[in-house]
Amino acid sequence: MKGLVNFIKTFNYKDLIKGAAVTFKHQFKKTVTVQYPKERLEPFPRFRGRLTLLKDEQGEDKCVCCMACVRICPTQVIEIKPGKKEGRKTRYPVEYNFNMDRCIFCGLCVESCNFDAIELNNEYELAMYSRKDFFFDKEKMYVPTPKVEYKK
Amino acid sequence: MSEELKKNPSPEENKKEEVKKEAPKPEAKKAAPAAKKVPPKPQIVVAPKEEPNEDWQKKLIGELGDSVKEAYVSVGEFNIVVENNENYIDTFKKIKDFGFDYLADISSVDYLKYEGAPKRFGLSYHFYSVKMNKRMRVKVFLDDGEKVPSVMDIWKTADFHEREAYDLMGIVFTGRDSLERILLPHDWVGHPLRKDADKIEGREEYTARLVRKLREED
Amino acid sequence: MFKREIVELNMGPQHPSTHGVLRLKLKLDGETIVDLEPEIGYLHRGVEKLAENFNYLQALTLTDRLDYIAAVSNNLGYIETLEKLGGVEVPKKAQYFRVLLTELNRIASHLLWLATHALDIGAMTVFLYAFREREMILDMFEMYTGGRLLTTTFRYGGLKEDIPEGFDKKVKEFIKIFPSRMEDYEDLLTENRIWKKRTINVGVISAEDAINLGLSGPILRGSGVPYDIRKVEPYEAYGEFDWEVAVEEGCDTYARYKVRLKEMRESLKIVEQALEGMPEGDFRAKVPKTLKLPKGEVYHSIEAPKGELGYYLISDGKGTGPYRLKVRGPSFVNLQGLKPMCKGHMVADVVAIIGTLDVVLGEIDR
Amino acid sequence: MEEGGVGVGITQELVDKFLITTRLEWVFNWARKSSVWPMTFGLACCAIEMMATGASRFDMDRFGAGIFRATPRQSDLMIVAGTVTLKMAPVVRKVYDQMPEPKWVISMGACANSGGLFDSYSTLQGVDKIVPVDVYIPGCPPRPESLLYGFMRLQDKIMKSSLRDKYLKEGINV
Repeated sequence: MKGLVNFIKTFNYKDLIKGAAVTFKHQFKKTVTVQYPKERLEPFPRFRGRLTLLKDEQGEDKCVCCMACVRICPTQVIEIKPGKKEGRKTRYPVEYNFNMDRCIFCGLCVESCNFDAIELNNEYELAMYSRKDFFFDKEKMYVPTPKVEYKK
Repeated sequence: MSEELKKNPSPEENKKEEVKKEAPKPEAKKAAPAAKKVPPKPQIVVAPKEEPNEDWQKKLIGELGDSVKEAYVSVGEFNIVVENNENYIDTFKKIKDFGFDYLADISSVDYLKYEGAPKRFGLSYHFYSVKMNKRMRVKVFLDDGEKVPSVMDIWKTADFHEREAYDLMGIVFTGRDSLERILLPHDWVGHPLRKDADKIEGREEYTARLVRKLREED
Repeated sequence: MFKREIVELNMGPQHPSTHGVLRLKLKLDGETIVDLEPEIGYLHRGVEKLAENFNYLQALTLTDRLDYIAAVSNNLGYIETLEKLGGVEVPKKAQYFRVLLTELNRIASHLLWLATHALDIGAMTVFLYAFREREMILDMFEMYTGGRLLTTTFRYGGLKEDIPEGFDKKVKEFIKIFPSRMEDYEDLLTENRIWKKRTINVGVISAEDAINLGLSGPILRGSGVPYDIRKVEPYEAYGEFDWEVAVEEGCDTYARYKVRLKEMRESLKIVEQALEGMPEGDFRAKVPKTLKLPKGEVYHSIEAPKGELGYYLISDGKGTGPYRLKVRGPSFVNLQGLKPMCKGHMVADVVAIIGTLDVVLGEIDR
Repeated sequence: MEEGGVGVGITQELVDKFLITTRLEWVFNWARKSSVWPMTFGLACCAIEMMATGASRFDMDRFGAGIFRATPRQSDLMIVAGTVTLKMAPVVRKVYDQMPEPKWVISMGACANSGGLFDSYSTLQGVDKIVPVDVYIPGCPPRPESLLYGFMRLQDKIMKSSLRDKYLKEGINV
């Protein structure tokens, strides 16, 4: 008798129907997939992308080589060679080297900067074929990273 | 709602009060945000030690008797310092019988560059009592090479912790079946968490050996 | 006719359902597990040694990478440890926001657990659904901190930045949507006969054993011990919210599944209350720029999604970094429960039990 | 193949230029890039983002790469997602060796690229010390889109690869 009850119980597909109903329901819902190369999610303003140097209105470096970012960086990817130049009271970076290879995008450098001279921009498409391309000197710091555009 | 909390201080609240006991703080001021901060600058500020004054603490010290070398409360935490002698395991059994059934952690410390430590190494056992909702710490100091009995028979959880302490700090535990490396490769040499070891000590040699071995296999 | 012998089987470190680089050495009698030895350390990165070489702020980035699924909880535990030793009073607003973010993180962590656990047992759909909701939470993290997964969220004495515009709208939207999504998961799993057969009476551990083994979090609560640090030793503003500790008596995988589902609901309740009662005011207490802590030691533990996350910090009073930072990772201790839980079960159940333990190798190996 | 030509009017030059290099190779490469099967090789934090890439919102299936294989025998692409420790390094190499040709490696995240934050005693400083890497993706962890972008760069690389190069390197004259 008990076996018969169990046998009939196996045909009680209530639980499975309930589950199938959920998946079926999703056919009519809006898809959440972002068709990445065609449509791109814009990162939020605080997004921590690649490190960039900033210039002020006169086109001068905002950086005064206080070395705060060099000291706070947990991975030591920033190197600054300070220098003096005429017509400028503060020091300026002769060289500002950034090695993205090790960078962990934590944002401590930007947080430590008292002069708003650096920021993390919203670039995230940074894949390269070689580790050498991850080395940024001062000229490269200002311009956007060269990248391949995909349209399909 | 903070007023209500004050009437019925939770254990956490208690601790906070003890932390800030140096500066007198009026009750009204506490409600205001950003009321006070770290104690002022230069010289080495030491977190003060106090006599244990709660009933259960006194009772526990009484039960442990001579085993207790020192007992104090610091930053709201009850500490007991015991010695590594023949009563060692007995002490821990008493602590468990007292109610500390939950061994949260065993931490090994190298006091090489720390001022005021009696011996080179230290072990800190962090206990919690599920019944009493109390925490305490038992500390023991060890010399280099000094062996210490394992508490694995009392708390099974000690297994991984002791293996870790052996692996990273080189503290040897006796009275347990096997004591082998747990985190580092089994052919690793040295104990990296010791203060006289550099943070990258042993890496380059090991990597070179590894790469050479992989090349040979090709 | 056939000789009976014990076979040793290696599982991992590269195995689809070990949730990382966990390696298990199984001893099998037929298909039944006789003995089991976890071999860990494949992700040992030397976090504790690095922390001694860093200053207090830099070491925060290390805590992110311990339990990378619940980076916010790790940050909170570490920062609170510093605050406990430094004796700083955190503003109310920061406390509320910390609670809000941590609870969102708990939901995200449990969602990832649900996704992978269900995937291991064979339910692919839940994986896709749970990740969809998880993305909503990650969006909020990115909006506030700038990082999706590893957030480096809190700072000594409060928050890093003020709450951005439009954040509460996002949270409200999530609060509105999430309960119905939870029902979807429950419809898919809770009554499902396959799910029940794979989880009920699998990985049983009694309350005494669990305490003796030092297990914590949902595993201990699944065995009927109402040990939740948020309740027994309330930190931050947890004491001010109305919520319950999720406890189940089943002691098995199914009970732990129910505990985690209930916890998600309770977390959502806390998020809702924290958002409604968010006080105005400062978000960071006045603290010196370079942090120096008094000489001393402190152990502080919080309830991370995986269990009791403790930090043991020793400061020598001289340097600007920790003298010693020991992390009591919940997964590290919880992994010890694997052996007693697996004994006597079939090989296929190991996958379910690893899933229910919800181990994260970053925290185990550190 | 005989020196000088294959048949009437078809020179070696013509064979190299049109028949082999352009048509067949293009088809091969196109087929390869459209069905790169990655291996589930999650090591650490980046693995979670790799899972997110495969999940509903970003959906790697759109690139023909959504089928995460659990075994190296069936996969073409190894995404090294996370810190490679010294204990794990031989395993990474062994798994790589077990993959059938042609195979590619994406190094995902700062830890796999160079060790990243973990400049410590137990971490391998860059996975390229033990396996050849095709594409490096910085980030800690990279966003799912970063991984997709890196993956598309890998597809470009596959498209540019030549059968001739490979066989010439191994000493088989086509």
